[in-house]
Amino acid sequence: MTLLIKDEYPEKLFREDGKRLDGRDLKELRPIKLEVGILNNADGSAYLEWGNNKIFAAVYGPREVHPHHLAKPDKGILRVFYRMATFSVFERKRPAPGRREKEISMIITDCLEPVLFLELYPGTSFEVFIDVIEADGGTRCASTTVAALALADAGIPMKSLVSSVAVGKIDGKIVVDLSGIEDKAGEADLPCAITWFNEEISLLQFDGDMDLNELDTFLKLAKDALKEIYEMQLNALKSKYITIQEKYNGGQVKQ
Amino acid sequence: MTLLIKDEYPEKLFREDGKRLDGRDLKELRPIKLEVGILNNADGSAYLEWGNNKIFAAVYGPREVHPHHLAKPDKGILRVFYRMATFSVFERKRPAPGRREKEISMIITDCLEPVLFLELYPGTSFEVFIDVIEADGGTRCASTTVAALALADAGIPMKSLVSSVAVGKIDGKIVVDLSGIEDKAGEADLPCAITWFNEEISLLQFDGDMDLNELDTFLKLAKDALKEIYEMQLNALKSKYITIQEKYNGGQVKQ
Amino acid sequence: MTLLIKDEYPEKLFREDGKRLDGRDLKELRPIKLEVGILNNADGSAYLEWGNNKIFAAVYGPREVHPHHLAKPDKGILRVFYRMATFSVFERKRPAPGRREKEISMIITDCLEPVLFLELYPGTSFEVFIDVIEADGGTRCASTTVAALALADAGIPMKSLVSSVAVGKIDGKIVVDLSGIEDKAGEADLPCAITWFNEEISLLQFDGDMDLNELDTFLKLAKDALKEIYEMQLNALKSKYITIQEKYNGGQVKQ
Amino acid sequence: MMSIRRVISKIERNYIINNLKNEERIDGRGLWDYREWKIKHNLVASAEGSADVCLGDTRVITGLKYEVGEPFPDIPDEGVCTVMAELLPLASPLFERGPPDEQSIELARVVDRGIRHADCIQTKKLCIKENEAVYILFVDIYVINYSGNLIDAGGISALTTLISSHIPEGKWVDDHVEWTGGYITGETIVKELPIVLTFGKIGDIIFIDPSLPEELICDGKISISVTKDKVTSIQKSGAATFSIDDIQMLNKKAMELGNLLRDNLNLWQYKVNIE
Amino acid sequence: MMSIRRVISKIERNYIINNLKNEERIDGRGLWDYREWKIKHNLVASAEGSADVCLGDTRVITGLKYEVGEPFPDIPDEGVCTVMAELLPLASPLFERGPPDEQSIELARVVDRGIRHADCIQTKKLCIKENEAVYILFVDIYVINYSGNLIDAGGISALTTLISSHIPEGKWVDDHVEWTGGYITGETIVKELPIVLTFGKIGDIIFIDPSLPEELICDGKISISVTKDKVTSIQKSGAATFSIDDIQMLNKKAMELGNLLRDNLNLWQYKVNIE
Amino acid sequence: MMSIRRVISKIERNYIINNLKNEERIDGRGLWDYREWKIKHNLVASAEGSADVCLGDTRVITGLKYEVGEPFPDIPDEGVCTVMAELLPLASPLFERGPPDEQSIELARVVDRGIRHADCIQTKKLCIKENEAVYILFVDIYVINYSGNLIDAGGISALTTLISSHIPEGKWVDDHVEWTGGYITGETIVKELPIVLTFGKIGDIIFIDPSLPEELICDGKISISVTKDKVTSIQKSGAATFSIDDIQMLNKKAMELGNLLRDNLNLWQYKVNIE
Repeated sequence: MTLLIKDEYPEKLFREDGKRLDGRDLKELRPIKLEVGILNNADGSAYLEWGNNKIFAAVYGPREVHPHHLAKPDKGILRVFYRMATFSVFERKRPAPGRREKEISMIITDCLEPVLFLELYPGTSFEVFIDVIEADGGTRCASTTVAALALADAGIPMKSLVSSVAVGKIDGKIVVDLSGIEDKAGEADLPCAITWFNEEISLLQFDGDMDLNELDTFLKLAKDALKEIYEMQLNALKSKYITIQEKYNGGQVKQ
Repeated sequence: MTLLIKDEYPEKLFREDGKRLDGRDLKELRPIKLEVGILNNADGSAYLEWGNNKIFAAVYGPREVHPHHLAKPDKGILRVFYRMATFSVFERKRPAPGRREKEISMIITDCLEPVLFLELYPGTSFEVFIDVIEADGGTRCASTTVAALALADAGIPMKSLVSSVAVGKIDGKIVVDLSGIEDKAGEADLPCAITWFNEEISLLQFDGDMDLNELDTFLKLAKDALKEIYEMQLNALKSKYITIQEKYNGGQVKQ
Repeated sequence: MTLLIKDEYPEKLFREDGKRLDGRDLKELRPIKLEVGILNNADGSAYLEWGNNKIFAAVYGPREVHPHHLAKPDKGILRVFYRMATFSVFERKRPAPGRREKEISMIITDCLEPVLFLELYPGTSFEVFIDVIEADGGTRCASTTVAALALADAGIPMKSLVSSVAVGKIDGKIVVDLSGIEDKAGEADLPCAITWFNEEISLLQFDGDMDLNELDTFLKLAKDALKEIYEMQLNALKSKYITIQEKYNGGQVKQ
Repeated sequence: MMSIRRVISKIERNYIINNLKNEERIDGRGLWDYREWKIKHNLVASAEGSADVCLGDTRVITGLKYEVGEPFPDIPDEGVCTVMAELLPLASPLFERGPPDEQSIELARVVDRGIRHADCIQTKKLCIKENEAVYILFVDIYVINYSGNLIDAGGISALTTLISSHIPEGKWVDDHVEWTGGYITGETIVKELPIVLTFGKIGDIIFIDPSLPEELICDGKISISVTKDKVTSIQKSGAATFSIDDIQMLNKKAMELGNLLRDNLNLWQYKVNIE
Repeated sequence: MMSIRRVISKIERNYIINNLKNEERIDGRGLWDYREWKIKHNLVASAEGSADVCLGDTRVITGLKYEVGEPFPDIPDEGVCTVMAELLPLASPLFERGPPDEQSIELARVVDRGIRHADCIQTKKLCIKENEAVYILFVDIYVINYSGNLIDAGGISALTTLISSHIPEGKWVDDHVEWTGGYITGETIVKELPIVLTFGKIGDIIFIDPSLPEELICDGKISISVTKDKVTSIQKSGAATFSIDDIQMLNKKAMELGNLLRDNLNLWQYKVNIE
Repeated sequence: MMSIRRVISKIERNYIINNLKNEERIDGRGLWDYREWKIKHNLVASAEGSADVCLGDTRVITGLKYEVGEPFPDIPDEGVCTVMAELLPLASPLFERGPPDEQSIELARVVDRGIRHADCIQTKKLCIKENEAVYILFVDIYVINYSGNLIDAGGISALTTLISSHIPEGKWVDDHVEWTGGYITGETIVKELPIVLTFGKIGDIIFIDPSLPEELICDGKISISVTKDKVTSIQKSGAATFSIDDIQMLNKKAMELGNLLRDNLNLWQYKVNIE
């Protein structure tokens, strides 16, 4: 276990062997672990570990809207509440939700809404609660990815899943899936998400300093990484249904 | 008039003659003064002085619930709002109600509710406002005691009165009714309340370090003190009705 | 452009030639510029420059009351929201509205309400938003003056306009329309407003140290200044209608 | 108890107004009479000054606390006094829980301004060491029972609290405050005794010290603070308007009745002596 | 999943109560049995101590952060430990978004008091330099899934977090803190292991560790914190009343079951060794 | 005035969309045309920089204030610039009173990020003394009239404000800041001029600078900040999705139109000269 006392960044983000500090290649994702259906009170839920990110997502809905005046007569509403635990980051976060959390909540809402059929649920709401237990770079992408799984777990009709990843530039090189240190010490960061039903981009943010060619490269790299993540999401959903199937067969033993 | 400049505590809590610093014996209560019906806007009210504690209580209800969504279709609700004046303590309290005030409000609610017939008042609320003008140890017990009187003064049907007192340990000895200084400099404090209709404990909190035998002693001592307080409450109610009676006769002079 | 680094006040508030620091005579108003109908989303609006004061006012209404419970069954309600921009004063104001802003909002509400026929609009509200972009003494008077114009621009029936000005005492002399510096460094300040339909005072505040004769003088001076301001308000309204008239003729060119 | 929950009925309203037209009040007072004052002082041992003031059925308890802090840079040798007011929900079904509303802000501000501009508090006496340490006084007003005219009750309550105050005396030693063991009392802190007087207006009739039913139906009020020979603060509130003649008359009336009340209440009796 | 959205039905209520009358629970436990405990420690790398505790389906994740600050003047050589709790809306449809409500305040307070009064945290070990610098520990409890009895789960969770803690060691050099490169761990910080045990009461029947349906219909609860041979904290909540005999019995029961649980959980296994 | 209170009717919606399909806008613009810009600078004497920017009927007033504070420990020689935005209820019946909502947070963040990542503000020039004193700039944006596309208007407004800024120059003497009497102006503080351009998407059609009716019916927007040859920030919002081809096209378009707008507006004309 390494513990930094100051939140310091290394001078170089590549090792002498050309690998990234955590041993990854340029296009390599951090280890990702996905589980669905892990919280039994929610209508749908999922848990994710992505590098050191640890994130829970739960979905409640369709249900009544509180406060009432937010309800829309012609469609359901999607509300996303992204929150970070106080101990999820190096400096203790204040307990009350801050502006950054509200902003990310809005961005994830905008990102997930295109895959839902909200017009089928007038007057109701879907609420997605995302709680980050540990944050390590790319939490908005990881949160989007796990929230999409929780929606699927809730059995809510969806046009497709949504997958999300960040691409960035560190020490002059374009890499996939920035870690916390790479995010803070790097030059640029482009989180994006894809809605698979139309293969279009539904989340896109960028901060950095990039010419047009570099941005094109970013987007191409992102698409490859998003495909990998999509496979993992599908596997997580499958393995849940396999588990359920096994349980069910278990109930009907030896027929 | 003594004025401590720092909020300092004495080293010893007993005098050489074995009495407590304010001259009391181990089982002796501080002077208590109770008055009912002293605020004419409220449906019921009471005022208490208990040592240096000075506390007003007022009851409004049964009345409409604000906000509406708190109302319960099958029973009335009891809400207690315990507040301390900024100048009621040594260090000026911030004007907004703090967590401690909310916690004590909840504890007193739980303590008073068993004596009410809330099921007779569906959809309404009883609100008890308790305002501490000066605090000197045992405010939650004093507040419970005076709030029970205010409820009675409001003419709300009750199974019985509720009485409350704290027992504690100071300088190794078990004593009744800790003063402010004894509370802060002592070793243990057990506020409790009794609902007389079933002679059971409806408020119980304890912080300290006590073995089982000592706790048994605490509870026995408490019961004796609670009886004394109960008598005073009954007298306060009686003297109000005597006063009213006198006034009434006064209106019908010399028949 | 003069920039004070500290918010310092001059020792003397009169120049050697007997004029005030900004060159005005005792009874002279600062330059005032009034425009109506400058914001196209509002039902009525006006803009004012008065010395360095720069203030927008907009009126919405009659419209539904939010929150509902504020609505009155027998009359409309007037709500005024006076706010200052963070950069409108020397020391950056905190963004959230403070007590002073709430107090001034209430005072302006009380001042404008007498000229409205609120009893004709049961269950609705008129909302007046006043935003001070730059403040330079007398903002409450300037705000009242511009808000009255915005109400008139909204076509809301009014008994009359309302005009407002402050009179004060600086370096021992009574003067009209205190500037920011005069307000801060002077001895007394009496903002007042007049409802022209009954020629009575509908806003009156005073802080200072004045005997009865001096106060009488204040009020007399104020009345003269208020008449001047009234003329300017009427001209502003007229020139708007002239402009509209011209536009309209413009639409019917050469008939 | 008069029910203040319902809107005052038309009949009641007319009754009040008809009485006023005859220069009479429903509680028997004349137009310029205060209700009865009752004052207790120094009742709260945890406060460095306190007062319990009744004006008729209106009751207000005020306490003073202090802190030692740095002075404002532009007045490096003056202490600070702030006034806060809270309308306790216990005091009336008309008061709601929650953060200070407009009415409590107004109460605090009018009382504060009455004191501030009247040479009442000797802020220079509240300086321990220029630029370094001054007293910050908190005068906190709690309304215990509401039966009209909180401002005048609050004003007398704040003044009595200040007069009864007794603050540990500090002196500056090296770079910090040490306590001398003595006290600074209201006698040192308070100079002028400004009185705030509130007049109600219903229709064309103006009167002092509105009782609750009068306050609930009145068109507006005006509060005037006076020292012996000066007006120090005026605040009009509510949707009434006042003619300039009315205001001149009321300023005079306030001075007159203020002097009377100051004499009658004899607030200096509430100062505290500490050996 | 048992639906906790609807009010528990009469039938279900009676079913629970009838079982309890036979000293049985709907999940098959006896009156004095806990549900199964599962504990993971030190799972959050960004925290200086953490725990993931399941008690049946109730799940609580707790983390520890620290700051270095000035000590309180009256305890110049002691650090501070505060407990916060948040009932995440993710954990139950019964939880609402917004600032801490009464239930979360109660959870934090009861856990905090259990720790505070039991000689659990060695606050003097959290002092870097008397009067100058001490550690301030934040033990923040997040409820991830709510299925009854948050207090006992929260208590074990807070304790495991403290035991697993590892805080950079500072020393005072000249006038500031320098890091030695070593760590202060739970072994140094924690002494006693107080256990908080919560009993529910429905009608006349008392039982330990209420599950969600039991908690939703119970008249009241009592939480008792115990060390090996002392009771250190008691908190009654809800509208139930308890006879004095009941309380004496429960104190004894808490001591007995607390010792059993302390042995079974063997929390010291969760301490962290850093060379 | 177009009523923005009612939901845009189906008919109106179709009218807008049909126009767009023919590459026309309801106000006569082409897909890639901005509405008219009007800029006034330095209009607020109490601010150390200000701008009044109209984009069609959208109007935004921005002002700059400064404080001197300690730098962040990790950037001891850099000042700080923060952006706040408030959607005044005066500006539209769609805006409500209250704390900043999502829309105002988004406006502030997008403008802020456009500036922050573009080498726009020379934060090292905002350092008075390393580790001790830096300038903290507050760029506060107030929306005065809302008629669509606040972000682009806000961006130009913030930039003009910074260019027009004039902050008293301080130097470090002994252990405090002294004013030299000179000023640091926008010429020193601002280097790059990043332009933020917002594109709306309705169905398959993308266009620049949505007017109010377009904004109310659009599926989503994308805001792209550009310097002369770099993209420095992208933010997609709303429920639209964009193909990768679209995004590449828009990046190119933003660069092209950004350079055009930068030339046309010639913002350096708004710098302030102080002798």
